[in-house]
Order: sequence, then C-alpha cells, then structure tokens
Amino acid sequence: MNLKLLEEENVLHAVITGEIDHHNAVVLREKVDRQIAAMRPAGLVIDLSGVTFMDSSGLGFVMGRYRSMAGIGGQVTVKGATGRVETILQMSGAYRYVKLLDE
Amino acid sequence: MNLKLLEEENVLHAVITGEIDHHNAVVLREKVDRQIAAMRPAGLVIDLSGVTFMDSSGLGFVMGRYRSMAGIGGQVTVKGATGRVETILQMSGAYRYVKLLDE
Amino acid sequence: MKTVNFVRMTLPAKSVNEAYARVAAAALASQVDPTIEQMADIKTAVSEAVTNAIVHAYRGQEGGLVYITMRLMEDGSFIVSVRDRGCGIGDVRQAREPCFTTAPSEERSGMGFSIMEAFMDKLQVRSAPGRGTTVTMTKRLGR
Amino acid sequence: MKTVNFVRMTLPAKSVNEAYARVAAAALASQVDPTIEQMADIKTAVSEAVTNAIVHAYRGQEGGLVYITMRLMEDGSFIVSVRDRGCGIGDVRQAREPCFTTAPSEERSGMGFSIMEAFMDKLQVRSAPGRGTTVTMTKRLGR
Ligand SMILES: Nc1ncnc2c1ncn2[C@@H]1O[C@H](COP(=O)(O)OP(=O)(O)O)[C@@H](O)[C@H]1O
Ligand SMILES: Nc1ncnc2c1ncn2[C@@H]1O[C@H](COP(=O)(O)OP(=O)(O)O)[C@@H](O)[C@H]1O
Repeated sequence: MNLKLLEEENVLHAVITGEIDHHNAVVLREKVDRQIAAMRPAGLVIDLSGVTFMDSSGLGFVMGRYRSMAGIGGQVTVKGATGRVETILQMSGAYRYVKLLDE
Repeated sequence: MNLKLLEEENVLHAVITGEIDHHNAVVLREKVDRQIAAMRPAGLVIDLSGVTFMDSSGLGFVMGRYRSMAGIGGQVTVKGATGRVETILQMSGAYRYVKLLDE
Repeated sequence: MKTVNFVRMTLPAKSVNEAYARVAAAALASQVDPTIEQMADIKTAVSEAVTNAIVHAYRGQEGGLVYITMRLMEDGSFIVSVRDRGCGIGDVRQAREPCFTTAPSEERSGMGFSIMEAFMDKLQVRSAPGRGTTVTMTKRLGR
Repeated sequence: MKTVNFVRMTLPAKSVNEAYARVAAAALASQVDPTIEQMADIKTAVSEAVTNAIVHAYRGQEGGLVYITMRLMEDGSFIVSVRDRGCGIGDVRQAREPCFTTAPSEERSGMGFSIMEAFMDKLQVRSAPGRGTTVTMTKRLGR
C-alpha cells in the first residue's frame, strides 16, 4: 500500500495504490487524519483507481474520513473505484454519505 | 511451465518457460523423450532463457536428456541459463556432459 | 465429497498476516484455474474472516493464533475455514446483520459478514462465547 | 532469539504442492524486505526439501503429509523446517554428499542437499529410519 497526499486549492487528494486491508487502513487513517487536522480542507478526494485489493477495512477508512471531514464541515468524494472495490462501496450504502466522482 | 518443441534441420529445440520443479519435470521428460524417439535428432537444444525458477529437478531433466540423446548418438546443448539456474548447472558439473551455448 | 488437495495452517493473530492468509488462499485456489473474479472473491472473504479473528476475537492481544484450513474438492469447490480461540460471539444472527459492529471506534463498518456472504456461495458461522469462532465458507470455482 | 512471526502448515505430499510451499515461504520472507537473490535462494531450498519429502520419504504413496514451519526472527533471519513421517535416511552423511541419490531412475541428480547447503546459511538434517526426516535451514535476510 502506498499513499500520496496532494493539496489542490482547498482540497486534499489522497491517492492510494496497492492493497487496503485492516493492517494498512490503520496507517492510512493516521496519515490522512493528521493532514486533515493540519490543513482543514473544504474537501477530501479519495482516489482508489490504483487499489488492487480492498476489503471492509477500506470501507471503514472511507466512512471514517467522512466523519473526520464532517467534523470540520467538509465533504468526501471517492473516485476511481472499480471491480470488487466498487461493489463493496455500493453494497454498504457508502454513497449516501460520500460523493462518487464519475469521470 | 510451458514447453515449445521446434525442429530445425536435424536439431530439436525445447524452449521452456516458467518454473521447473519435480512436478513439471515429470511432464517435460515425457514430452521431450517422446519427440526424441519420433524424430531421432542429431542434437537437442534446451533453451532456459524463459525459466523463472529451477531446482535440482531441472538439473535431473537436463542430465536425463543427455542420456536420452547419448543413446541415439546425439548431443545436448543448453542455452539461456541465468541467475540461480546457471549456478545450479555450474555447481553440479553438468557442463562436463552438455554443451553451453554462449550468445 | 473427496478432498483433492488441502492446506492446514496456523499463524499468529497479527495484522501483517491478513495479507499472508490472502496469498495462501489464492495460491491453493489457483490450482484449479479459477477466474480473476473468483480469486478476488476468495481473497476478500478470507481477508474479512482473518481480520475478524485479529480485531474481534483476540482484540489485538499478543499470542492469539488463527487456524486456517483450505480444501479443494473433487467438484471444483473451494472450502476455507478460519478458526480462532478468542472471545466468541454471543448472538451470531445479530453479528451477521449488515452494519452491525461492536468496534465502531476502530472504524469497523459491520460489513464483514455481509461481504463474506455476498462473495462466497456459502457461509457458516459457529461460535461459543469464551471458546472461539469458526467461519466456514464455500466457493464453487471454474468457468 | 525472539520469533517475530511464523507460519506452521501441513499439506499432502503431492508434487503440485512443491510450488505451493515455495509461494508460502516467499510470502513470509517478503515481510522483512529481502533481496531478489535471497528470495530465490529460499524458494529453491524449500523446493528441494519439500520435493525430497514427496519423492523419497513417501515414495509417491498417497496419504503422506509434509509439515512446514517457517519463522522470521528478530535478527532478520528466516528459519524453515520441513518434516515428514516417511522412510527416513539411514546414513545422513552419505545422503548429503553431492551427486548421491537413491532414485537415479526418477532422474534425481543427488544435488538437493548440496543446493540447500549452498543457497542457505545453515542446514541441519535429522532423520530416523522408519520414523521420518526433519530438514531445518536458516537464511539471514536483509541488505
Ligand atoms: N472471530 C470473531 N470473534 C469474535 N467476534 C466476532 C468475530 N467475527 C465477528 N465478530 C463480531 O461480529 C461483528 C460483526 O462482524 P463483521 O460483520 O465482520 O463486521 P466488523 O468486523 O466490521 O465489525 C463484529 O463487530 C464482532 O462483534
Ligand atoms: N525426506 C527424505 N526422506 C528419505 N530420504 C531422503 C529424504 N531426503 C533425502 N533423502 C535421501 O537422500 C538422498 C540425497 O538427497 P538429495 O541430495 O536431495 O538428492 P536427490 O533428491 O536428487 O536424490 C536421496 O536420494 C534420498 O535417498
């Protein structure tokens, strides 16, 4: 798993590649929340296009960031989810809380 | 593991790709010996350039074909061995029996 | 039903072994030439079950062990069971409900069992409080 | 020396599991970021030991089991032991000599133990005729 954090205007982009499981999600959570606290962005975009594996821990990570951002009045957008990653987001109803960016 | 058998003039080329272990060597032996019996070539060239893994079962396969070919008065040449595959051939003394083709 | 091949393994309840268990399951399933989708389903379901043993059964305690048995059956199905000797589940029916979790603070979504159920053909959960849990899943492989 | 992580597994003595054992060993070793060469050494040595259990210990008989224990140690070394309950080895010293084999007709080269010794840092062979054999190998990992 690899995480790249990019700031663009007042939006934080978290570009994740590789596998997201509980082991990695703990690391992701810590790093992204630290950046949210420091930057207080208006929006967070989670880019999952390079994710090769994700289980419900990834879902927990996405919903957890929804809560982090809600705490500072910001929004979360997910983009690039395909295959099983997309299936998991759909079946959980996560899209009632986070926005899906279609490209 | 994949085996391609090519005839070129009176020489049989066995082009092996993937992994050679005991499980695969049994299959290789059977296929190559059948072709040797049918074609009775003057030479057998074993191309190992696409081999990603080989243990001593591969060595047994090479030496076994040396014996098959010796039985009909033919020679064996090995080409394309690199890394651990080459180390194994060198340390066994196989090159006292089979020729090494340098390219 | 005849077992064609199997692997039985024991590994510590450490989060780094979630990936290990996925690789181990995929490597056995690959012996019967499954589709990419079937492989993804198995990896996801095994990851959920092993994560539950680590997160819930032993609650991150050192020393817990996870026992995995995987079998390839004659009819091409893959059966995996993940067992722990952890705290167990009092109400299995409730635990299996979508979005039910006892660990929201650890960002668990409560979707683990739902995903196992959706991605595999069969899911069985046996548990005894204080004794541990065994999750057994079946997936039919082949094209 | 403290064990950082380990996997214990049991699998049938079938030749298709030679590749399985290599993947299983490589997956554990990869947790400490070894070099490509160290990975190749471990895969080769494990393949030799598991093949011996299948070919020699059980002589291709159905029902034999191979027991593999792999450990990652605190100092970065990888210890793997491959055990069988097969025929055992009467003269271990002779068996370890280069080119010694009892199965030339099966195209064994007699180089298995020599390769394990050359590719790993330590090789120990314990065997009792009629009871089985345990091969234990150590490899120091890291750059
Ligand atoms: N192996 C286990 N041992 C103890 N409790 C478990 C185990 N697996 C699941 N549970 C319980 O069932 C609940 C639901 O599990 P699951 O659907 O996988 O969601 P999550 O892991 O996100 O909580 C867990 O929150 C936990 O209380
Ligand atoms: N696990 C085992 N059980 C019984 N005999 C064994 C075992 N491993 C090795 N041997 C004996 O030791 C000999 C040498 O083994 P090895 O150096 O690996 O070469 P090879 O496998 O090519 O014969 C074998 O031919 C066999 O007689």
